Amino acid sequence: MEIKKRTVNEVVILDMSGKITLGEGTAALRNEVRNLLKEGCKKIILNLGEVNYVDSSGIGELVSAFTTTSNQGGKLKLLNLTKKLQELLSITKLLTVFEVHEDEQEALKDF
Amino acid sequence: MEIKKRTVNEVVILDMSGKITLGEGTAALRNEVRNLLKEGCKKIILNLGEVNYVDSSGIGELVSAFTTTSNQGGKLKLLNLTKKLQELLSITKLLTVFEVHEDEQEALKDF
Amino acid sequence: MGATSNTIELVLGSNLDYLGLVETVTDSITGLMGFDQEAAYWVNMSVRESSINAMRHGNGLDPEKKVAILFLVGTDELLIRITDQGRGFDPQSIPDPLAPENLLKPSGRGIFYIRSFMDQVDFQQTDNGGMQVQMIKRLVPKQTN
Amino acid sequence: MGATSNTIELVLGSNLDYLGLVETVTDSITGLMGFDQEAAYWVNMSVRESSINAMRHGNGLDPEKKVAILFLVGTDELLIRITDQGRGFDPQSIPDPLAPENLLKPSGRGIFYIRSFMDQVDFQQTDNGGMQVQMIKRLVPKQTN
Ligand SMILES: Nc1ncnc2c1ncn2[C@@H]1O[C@H](COP(=O)(O)OP(=O)(O)O)[C@@H](O)[C@H]1O
Ligand SMILES: Nc1ncnc2c1ncn2[C@@H]1O[C@H](COP(=O)(O)OP(=O)(O)O)[C@@H](O)[C@H]1O
Repeated sequence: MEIKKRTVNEVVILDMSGKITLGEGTAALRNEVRNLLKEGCKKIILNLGEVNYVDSSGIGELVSAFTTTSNQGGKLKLLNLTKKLQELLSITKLLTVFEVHEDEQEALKDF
Repeated sequence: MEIKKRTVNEVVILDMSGKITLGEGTAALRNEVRNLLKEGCKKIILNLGEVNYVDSSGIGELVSAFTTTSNQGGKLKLLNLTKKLQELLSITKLLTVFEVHEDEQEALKDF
Repeated sequence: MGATSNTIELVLGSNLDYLGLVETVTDSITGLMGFDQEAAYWVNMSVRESSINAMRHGNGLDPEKKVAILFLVGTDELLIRITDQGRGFDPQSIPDPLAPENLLKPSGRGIFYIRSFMDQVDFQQTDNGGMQVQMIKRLVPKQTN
Repeated sequence: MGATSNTIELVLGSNLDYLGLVETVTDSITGLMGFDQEAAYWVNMSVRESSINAMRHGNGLDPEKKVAILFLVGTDELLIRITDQGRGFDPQSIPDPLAPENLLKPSGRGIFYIRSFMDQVDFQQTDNGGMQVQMIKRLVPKQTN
């Protein structure tokens, strides 16, 4: 997995690509979010448009990222879900837990 | 396998790429050489620089192309052997049977 | 495919480094059988999830303990049987990932996904106590609605 | 790789359409074991040649007759055993492709290539009369000169 970091109006956008799966992918996401929170960045958008494979551990990692950020008073939103990721989140009733956007400008509002 | 045909000074050069293996690759080569001989083109160069896989059937097909052309009073030369193809021909003592070139201009001489 | 079933079996030590091989083999088989891209994706994911469970929960990632992954390639369905050398578990007893108290847990969704994406899933304990998960994906998907 | 051997077995009907799968599996295994690109190429070719022989000469391309391809993945060598359901043959009796009268024949080089590129090759007839070819490629090539 590859993660590129951008900052727009105090919001950190992580442009992720590749796989979020047990091992490398999940660890990279965890470290990235942990570091952001440590630095005090609590407004996070995960851009998942280029993530082509997520397994159950990856879904779990997205949930962890969300809850950890929320617990520290921050907000983590998801941007550009692929059809398959949407299905994975939908059938485990997580689509309503996350704030999900298809448009970056929309996602940037209301943090 | 892909075969592109060029003609330089009455010599037909077949620029081959891909695999010469049992089935598709060997059949394509056989048809191409058969058609050339039927049309009266008896000066043939097989440019094998982009051929990345040859199995024993492919080697056999190269031998057949060579003998068929020779039997009809023509000449078939090989151009740009990969290291692996060179090894395959070498250990089966075929490297001396074929006229082999690394330079197209040299190959075009003396037909 | 031939008239009779082809079988492909991998017997691997419990090492997550083998997952790449498992996925490559799975993709080759589904590709050869003519599954569409989406079905192939879910089969891949189900085999991956179940192999991870067998290696991790079943065999405790002990590299000496084996996981057998058997593919039975039929003309209109793919049957996959994944067997470990662990102590098994009762599939009825695992927490429901959709229950409100589990919704935000970081794990516990693997088997749920497998059940969702495969046409048939059965759990059985082997004579040695290990788990055997059998799953079937049909080539022509059944009409569910 | 784990301390103990991993095995991967394909049991396929005699249909040349399966060669792609056979090659994909072979490449995954040699890649995982850390063979260099050249060794992996020759292993691929040897498995391909031997599988074709088993399907064609052994089983007469009868899709009902099976070819078993077993990979035994050791820490420092790969053992491959290819078994068919044909009538076998005497490996001593096949024509020498290097003999002058055979040099320009269009076939008869497969087994010669396998012997050239693998570190050890053995032929044996099974109890059912079929052929079993066993070949070994070592990870650290032996010094031959
Ligand atoms: N092969 C197995 N052997 C023993 N226990 C298993 C096996 N597979 C699954 N389990 C049990 O079922 C639980 C749920 O598995 P799963 O739905 O895949 O989620 P997760 O692996 O994230 O916990 C596991 O936590 C484990 O307790
Ligand atoms: N599995 C097999 N069963 C029966 N005969 C075989 C088998 N493999 C090889 N042979 C015999 O050995 C001969 C030489 O095989 P090979 O060197 O691969 O060249 P080719 O396949 O081009 O003839 C074959 O022509 C065939 O007669």
